[in-house]
Amino acid sequence: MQITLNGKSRSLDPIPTVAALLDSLNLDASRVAVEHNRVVLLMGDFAATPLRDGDVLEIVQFVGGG
Amino acid sequence: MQITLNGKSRSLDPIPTVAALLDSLNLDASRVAVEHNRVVLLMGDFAATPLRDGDVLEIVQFVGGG
Amino acid sequence: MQITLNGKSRSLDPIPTVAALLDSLNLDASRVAVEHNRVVLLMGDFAATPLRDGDVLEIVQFVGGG
Amino acid sequence: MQITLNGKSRSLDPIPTVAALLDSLNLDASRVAVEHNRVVLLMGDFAATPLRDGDVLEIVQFVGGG
Amino acid sequence: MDELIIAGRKFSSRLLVGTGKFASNALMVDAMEHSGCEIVTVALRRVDIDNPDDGMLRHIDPKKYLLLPNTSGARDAEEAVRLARLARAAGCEPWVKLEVTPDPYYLLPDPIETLKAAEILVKEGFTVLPYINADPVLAKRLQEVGTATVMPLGAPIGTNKGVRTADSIAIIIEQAIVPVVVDAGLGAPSHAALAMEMGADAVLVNTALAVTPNPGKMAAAFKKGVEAGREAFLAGLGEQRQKAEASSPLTGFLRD
Amino acid sequence: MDELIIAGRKFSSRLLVGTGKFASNALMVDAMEHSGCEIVTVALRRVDIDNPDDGMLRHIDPKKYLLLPNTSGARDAEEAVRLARLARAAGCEPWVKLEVTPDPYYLLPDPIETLKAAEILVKEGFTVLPYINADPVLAKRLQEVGTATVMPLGAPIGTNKGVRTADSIAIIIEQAIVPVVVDAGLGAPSHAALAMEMGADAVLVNTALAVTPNPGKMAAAFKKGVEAGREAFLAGLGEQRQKAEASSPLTGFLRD
Amino acid sequence: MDELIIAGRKFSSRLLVGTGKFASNALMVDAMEHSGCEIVTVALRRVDIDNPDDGMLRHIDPKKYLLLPNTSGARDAEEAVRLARLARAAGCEPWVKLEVTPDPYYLLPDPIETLKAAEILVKEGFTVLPYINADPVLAKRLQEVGTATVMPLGAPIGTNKGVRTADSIAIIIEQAIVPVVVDAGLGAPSHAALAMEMGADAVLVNTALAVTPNPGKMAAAFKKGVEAGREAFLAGLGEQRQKAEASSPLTGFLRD
Amino acid sequence: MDELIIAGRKFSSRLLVGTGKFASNALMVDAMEHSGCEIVTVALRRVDIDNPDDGMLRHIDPKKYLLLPNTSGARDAEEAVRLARLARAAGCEPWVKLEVTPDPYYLLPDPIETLKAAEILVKEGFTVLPYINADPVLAKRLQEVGTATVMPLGAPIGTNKGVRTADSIAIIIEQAIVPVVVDAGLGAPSHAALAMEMGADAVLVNTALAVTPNPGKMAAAFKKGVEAGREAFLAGLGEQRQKAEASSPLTGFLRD
Repeated sequence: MQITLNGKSRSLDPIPTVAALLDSLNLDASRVAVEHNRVVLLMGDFAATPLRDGDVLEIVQFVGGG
Repeated sequence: MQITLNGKSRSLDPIPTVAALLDSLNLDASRVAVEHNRVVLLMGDFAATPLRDGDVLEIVQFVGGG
Repeated sequence: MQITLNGKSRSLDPIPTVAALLDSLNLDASRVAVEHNRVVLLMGDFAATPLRDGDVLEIVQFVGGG
Repeated sequence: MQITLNGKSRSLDPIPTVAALLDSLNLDASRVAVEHNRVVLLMGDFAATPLRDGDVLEIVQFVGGG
Repeated sequence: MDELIIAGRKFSSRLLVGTGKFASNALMVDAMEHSGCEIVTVALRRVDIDNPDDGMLRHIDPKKYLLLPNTSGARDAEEAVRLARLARAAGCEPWVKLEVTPDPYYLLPDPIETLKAAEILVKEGFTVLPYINADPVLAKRLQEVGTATVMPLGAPIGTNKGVRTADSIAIIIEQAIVPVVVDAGLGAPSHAALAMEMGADAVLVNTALAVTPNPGKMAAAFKKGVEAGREAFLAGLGEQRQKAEASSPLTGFLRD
Repeated sequence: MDELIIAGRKFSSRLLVGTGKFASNALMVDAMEHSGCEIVTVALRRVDIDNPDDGMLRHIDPKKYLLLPNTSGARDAEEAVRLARLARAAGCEPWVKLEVTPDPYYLLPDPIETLKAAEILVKEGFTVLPYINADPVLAKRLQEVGTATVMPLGAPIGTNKGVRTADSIAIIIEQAIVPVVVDAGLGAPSHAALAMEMGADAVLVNTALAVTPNPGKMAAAFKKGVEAGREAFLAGLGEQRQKAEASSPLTGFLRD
Repeated sequence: MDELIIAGRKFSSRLLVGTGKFASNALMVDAMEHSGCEIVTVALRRVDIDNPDDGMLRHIDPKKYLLLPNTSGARDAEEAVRLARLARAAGCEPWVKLEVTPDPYYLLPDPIETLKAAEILVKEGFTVLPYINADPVLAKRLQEVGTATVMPLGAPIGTNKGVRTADSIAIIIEQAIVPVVVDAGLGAPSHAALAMEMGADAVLVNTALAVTPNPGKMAAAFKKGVEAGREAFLAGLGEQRQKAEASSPLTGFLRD
Repeated sequence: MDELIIAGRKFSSRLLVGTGKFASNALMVDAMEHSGCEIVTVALRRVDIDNPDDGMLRHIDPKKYLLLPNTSGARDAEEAVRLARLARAAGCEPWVKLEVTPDPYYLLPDPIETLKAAEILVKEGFTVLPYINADPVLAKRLQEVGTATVMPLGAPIGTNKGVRTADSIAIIIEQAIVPVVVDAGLGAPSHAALAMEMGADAVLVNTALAVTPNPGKMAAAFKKGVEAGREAFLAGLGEQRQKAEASSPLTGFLRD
């Protein structure tokens, strides 16, 4: 499947959910925030949010800032 | 007739037009600007603008300002 | 005898020494400094410094200052 | 003869006067000021001021300054 | 020839003058003339119906001065737009000094309403000169909607404090694509000169001329101050240095 | 007629110009002429015996300008006195800008040596214009020994920082019985205007004119800045205010 | 007990600390601890998918510090709102330091977009702390839409220039109905102290702590500076005077 | 351990306190204690023969505070020397804050008389701390005759104007071989912090503590201000920058 992840297009083997995607990327779901097709997801929704071809995702985390 | 002139209600003997009103007030049409029921009038329209009971008029002129 | 004390002329019954003068004025010798005829006295010298007619004395103390 | 001129020691063929020295140096007497053995000379005195072995001279002129 | 160009119109003077608060029309005219200004601001107010005076306009020669009506008194975009339209209807050219000042104490401009009014007035064909806080981003946005200048304040109106907003005004000037006119707070010729040395294109002065005992003389002084600052800017000012630098030669001294 | 009077001599210009550091004599003269100055400072240095030039003096018309020799380079009173005497012997009138600057980095004046030299030179009949730190008490003492002016610095020589010593200069001006000439550090016309608005009688400028690409243009700008500040001072400047004060009427607005 | 109250929440420290630009997380934590701060700002950025680090968050003890996410990087209201929502989704409390800075050079805030975003975020239940230019009218409007503070800048971010906007900030403080937090440009404890002496409720500092070789020591210095300024404000500062006033008695001297 | 060393004597506090003008001795002591100072200045005045009070000295614990007598009131070197000798005779250690202020209005120091008195007092074995105008050359000369510190003024006594003489004080600090104590004019903790950030070794404060309703609280505030400035100076302050520098990352934003 094709998704756009943090601005870059990527082709992946089919992945069922956002939670699964984070897993596959070795990202700790508790440390990131996810925007799925411009909708911000609560952490609790990662597992329930299906991933589809063409989805656009933003995965962000906190960094130092003023 | 009753009109509101510069914020104050006034009762006048019927006056046909804005131009006539200015006359009756001894105001030089070339020195003032008039807003008639919230519509700004061009000087040329004063004579053609009928005055009706209940009309709201603003008559302003230039003063010193920064 | 006549002396000039802190800028004012004063006539006193004869007084033998600076120490005696301080006594007569109820001034604590340990709290003041004395200039005798333009010479600054050490506290120890008050008793040994004779007072003569016409002497000029300054008796000063510490006050608040910046 | 030996003189000190503007801080440097110089040996010259004998020269009778300050005026003659200026001549020999192609200096316009009207454009400079001269200090002869720490005494400032008036222009009129250049010709009358004999030059002797060991004399110390300062010859200065105006330059731009603030 | 060093000209100020606003909305395609050329001016040789870089000093704009406000006509408020003068003790008499004669003193106002005296200040205008000595200032060498070509643009004067005026305000619009209700005629006093019961005893109208015939106004100050006849004292101002329309051949010598471009009348720049302001929207002073407006507390929001709508009031400002009404005033601008009235001014145009009164026979002025469609130029307006846009002022929206909801705060009666410090008379500081409202960035939101000012931008809103500017958009409307530009669409209606006005040449808009907005009075603003020294806010570089707002200045940019106003230029994007088509204002003919930006007029950042040096200090609140009438305070005579000078260019207290220098850091921000320097940024506005650096980024501007239209003339920058420093307005409000300039209380002395040195303030006007400083604004011009910073690269401002012009300044507007009123209070400093109106409150002095000698408006004409003060106006002449401001004229020179503005020209001095402009000429110095064009000539090229030196940098500030920390260490001193001798203006007389450091060598060739007696002792050396 | 507003004249500057120093030691009984009248001047119509309040701008003194230094002649140091110009890229060429032509540029120096250009600056002098555009400045409108009547007094120019010069320094004394050793003639280069081995290749003498014929000096800059012939470029300065003695009918137009009063030559004011300085004692730059002097590190103590004795050296300053020697230089003053040499200058007089060279045909100058007995006027001297007294500078004693032991510190080679910031070229700041020595108050002790300056006072000492001033006393000697006044006794010898010199008209003494001492360059000093902005020290009101020193300024008073110099006036007591008979100097013709006091010349407090605005900032160290050549720094272009402006009137950094404003508080002290204001006191010097308030207490002065001779003209106060602000010297050193004035880098822009706005600085000169500010000094004059404060009530200074004159200013001296050199570096700001010498380091710009356009000395003549900058000199003209300073001329206007000085005149602007002087005229504003005479006209009477307004106070600084905390609260704003409208320049347009606060009544008679549409909504009222 | 002198507490800072923001949106009903009490803080004993009036120094907020930014976490950007530190050479290491250890130095960042050192600065946080020595500063005594209770609020720290953080930013949101994309995870680097190909080599993710586990972030800086674990270095910040959520029991000791309230995490205040900023919207840095946002160029308009929409981007700022997205970031605020993401921060909340990431588990933060619904507090946000609202920053909208379209200009990449000076990072100055956009008044229009900031107000727009503030309205949206307040409606969504966020506690909004907007970073703004020192614009009193904008500050008022933000308070009217319900922001929890206003955060006017002292000078552009990272410039260390101090409170260059003092005149405007004084007006903002005078008119504020919510805490005023001076943000950006404070480069030294004296700057922070000055802001507090003026009556600011708090200050935010980042660059000054991050760029020094000794963040912990500098943070301790800022802590004292903020407390010094606050205590002086509460104690009551004296007016500035023109004339001197002796601190020692003027009578009773030897000579009198 | 960061100690202030004056004439070989070590102090841990860098805040000197003056004892003048307090509403009561109790408030004076309260200020002294909260300030953490170890040096307090006092003045000498004639005893009022006809109704002597027993003085303020008993309120000051000689074990906790070094008494530093000043020569306030002296108009020339001779009067200053007499006062210093009287103070020593009164049992003080031979330390003296040398003040010679002929001008009764601004109480500014006389550079000539101060240097003269300093030479005499140093020869007589006094530890001399001279109060001076911010004059780098005078400061150097005083150090050459052996003063233990120099005490340049920030602004005239009692004006609360702060460090108006910053440019000159920076030079004095750069060139000093003894501690530089900024004296007079410091009206707020931010002023004291600024002086310390500039590298001053200590500050002396009196009026600001005496005129506030809460001397103790203000003294505590100044203590923190001085420490804040000192610690920041030691930690290393950042430069001022013209362009902004983001404190949040400029990359990795949503849109990139």
